[in-house]
Amino acid sequence: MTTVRASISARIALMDKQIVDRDRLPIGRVDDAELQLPDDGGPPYITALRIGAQALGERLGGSVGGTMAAAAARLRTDPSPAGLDVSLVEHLEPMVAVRARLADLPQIAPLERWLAQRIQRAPGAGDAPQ
Amino acid sequence: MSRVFAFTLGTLSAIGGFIDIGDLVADAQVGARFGLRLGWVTLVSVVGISCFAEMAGRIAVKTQRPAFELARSRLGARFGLFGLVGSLAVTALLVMAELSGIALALQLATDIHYLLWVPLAALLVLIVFWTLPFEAMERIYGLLGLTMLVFVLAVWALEPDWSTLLRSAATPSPTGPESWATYLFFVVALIGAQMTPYEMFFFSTGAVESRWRPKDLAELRVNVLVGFPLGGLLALAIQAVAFIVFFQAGVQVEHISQTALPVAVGLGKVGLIVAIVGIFAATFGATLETLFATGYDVAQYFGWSYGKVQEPARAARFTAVTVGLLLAATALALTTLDPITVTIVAVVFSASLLPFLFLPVLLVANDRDVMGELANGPLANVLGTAVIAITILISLAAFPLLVLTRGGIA
Amino acid sequence: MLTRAFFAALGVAVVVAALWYVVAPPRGVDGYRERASSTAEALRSQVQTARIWLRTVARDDTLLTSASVGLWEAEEDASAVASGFEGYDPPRGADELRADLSGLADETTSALGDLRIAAHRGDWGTLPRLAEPLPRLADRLQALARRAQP
Amino acid sequence: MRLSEVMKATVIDRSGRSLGPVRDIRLATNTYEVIGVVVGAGPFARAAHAWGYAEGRAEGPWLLKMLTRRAVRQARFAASGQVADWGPEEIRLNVELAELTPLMEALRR
Repeated sequence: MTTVRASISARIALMDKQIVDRDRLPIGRVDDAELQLPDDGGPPYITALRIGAQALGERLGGSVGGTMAAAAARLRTDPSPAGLDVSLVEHLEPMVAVRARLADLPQIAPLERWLAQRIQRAPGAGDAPQ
Repeated sequence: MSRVFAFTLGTLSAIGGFIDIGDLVADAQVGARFGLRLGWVTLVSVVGISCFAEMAGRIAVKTQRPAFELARSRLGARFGLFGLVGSLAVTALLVMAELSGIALALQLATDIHYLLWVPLAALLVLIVFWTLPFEAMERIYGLLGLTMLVFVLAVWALEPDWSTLLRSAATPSPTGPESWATYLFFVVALIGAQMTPYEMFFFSTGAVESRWRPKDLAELRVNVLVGFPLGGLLALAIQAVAFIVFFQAGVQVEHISQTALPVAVGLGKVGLIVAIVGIFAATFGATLETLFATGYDVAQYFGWSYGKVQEPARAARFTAVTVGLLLAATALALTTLDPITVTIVAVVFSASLLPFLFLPVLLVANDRDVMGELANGPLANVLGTAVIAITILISLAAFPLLVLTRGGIA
Repeated sequence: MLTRAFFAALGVAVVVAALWYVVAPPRGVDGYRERASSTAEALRSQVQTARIWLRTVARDDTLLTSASVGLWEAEEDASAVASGFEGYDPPRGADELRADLSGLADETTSALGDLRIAAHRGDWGTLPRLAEPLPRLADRLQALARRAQP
Repeated sequence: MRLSEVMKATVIDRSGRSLGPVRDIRLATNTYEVIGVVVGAGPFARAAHAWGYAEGRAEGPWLLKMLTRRAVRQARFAASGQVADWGPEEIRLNVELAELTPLMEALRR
């Protein structure tokens, strides 16, 4: 943050970072990112961030990652891991901040919503998430 | 005025929060078997936990996020997951032991079997967890935990031969019939009992939730530098009273009732009542904090929303994880597994996980892009490196020693 | 992949061997004597704990509920450790040791049992009389623990 | 193509020599375009790149700085223009190892 670099390290400044929405509510982690290789032979560029246990499981690989990805995939209706278009990213430091609100990103954290609907029926649980 | 008040509260709850079921068991066992010959371990623990709690607090002040949030990007997703699964397993054991501790305190007060109290204790924890704000919770149990200072008074009331105590403290080797393996095993157990990661967590989240800024750093440091050493003094007092009352008599500590017994001998009925209240508060507070720390760990690994800042429904997965863990621990306690044995096993494994928790904090505190002018200075780095080196040795020795000494029995 | 399976198998083998070592019965005369010695020490520890609780009761320094819990735990632990030891097969030449320790263990558990029953009934007045054999028992247990040491 | 796949790929130089795994990927600050990959051998190379020593953002503690020093010196930067093939499993360069810029120099520019 002290010096503005023309480039950043994907390993430190992007991967595994916490993502928050416009109201600083946690959305998830940068579990992976989607790259696009342009046809004209130029360098690849990031099109979307991948968020959630499915993306993380696929990245980790092996039996543990496979199990995690399969379990997460069963909780989702969409077959591919949840993504977040990179154009929504506001800045990366100190956390990845997104211009949208979590409530407007239906593909993120469906389990959270499902659980929240059940928990809010319990006494003293506070307001609904939306 | 209110600032001074809040600051005193923070220091006091650090003292009360230092002691939990692990200390109640391990300190008393060590005192009865080795006197104060392991007193130096408490010194190491206090230096270690102070150093890392200060670092964690500083990171939180600078980034306005708890220190552990940056852990995954430093350890990597794979190692982070390993540490997470390990600490989940250890916490399940620890919560079980702390819950049993609450129940055992109630048993001492009522003479009703502790297994009957376990479900009630779990229910009580759940209600407090659900309704009280984080800070209030921390303060109430921290302050109630101060009643544990009765152990310090008991040292004087027992009128010990001070030169014997000093000589014991100055002899870092096992007593006659004990082996070096057993001695070292209890070094590991004491480190695991006293350097509990949730103490670091306490400073980190406390700093975020009270919205501390870099100018509050001095206050944070005083909290650490006064609170933890006084907590260590409490741990030493538990060792000392067990030494005075049990060592000559040949008593081996296997129950919480035995931890409290020397206070009754020294200070009578009132002392015992205060000690039982202290045990209740310390284990209750520790149950809540361990649950929280684990909930936060899981939530932060996956980047979920978490915490008492939000109502349960706003952090649904966090709530589900913590409540699930509480239920699992309750079920474990009801299997009649001996809580004292579980405590010892849990603190030993907890000690072996310490490098995973400390290393990322040290790394982030050195990252100048994140920390700027608040990055670690030479003192924090030298101490931090030394503490991590010790915890790595401990982590390697923990399992072999546990087996070799049959959990400290042989 | 073969190496991964190999290390996994090795890990499981180490854990199983460790668990076996922790719960294994003593081997050989020396192992048996050592276990006998530590059993006698553990029994003595229970006797001494009971004595300290009784001292606080006599001075009215304790909650009776706590003392009652303490006495109950002392008896329960004493019977557990005694029956654990009786489950081991003595090697040849150690029969006498086994008989000595069993006899002493029986005396200990029955003395502690009497205390526990009296405490639960609230007969606190009878405790001093019931506690009379304890100091002697503690001494005999200590002597046996020393003698049994290989 | 996933970012994690590129992170796991092995880098091969023009003469077919393996330069080891991709240690890091440099991205343009605003466009998130890959401007190059980082390679490097040496003891504790993983730690040197994961913990910010190679990038120069972490200076301490002394012990870790010393342990990673050689790996930091051996870190090289391959600009995207020097990459002939992006994989998936192997990234092929159109230059030799000796032609690559040391990472520290590349960062200073």
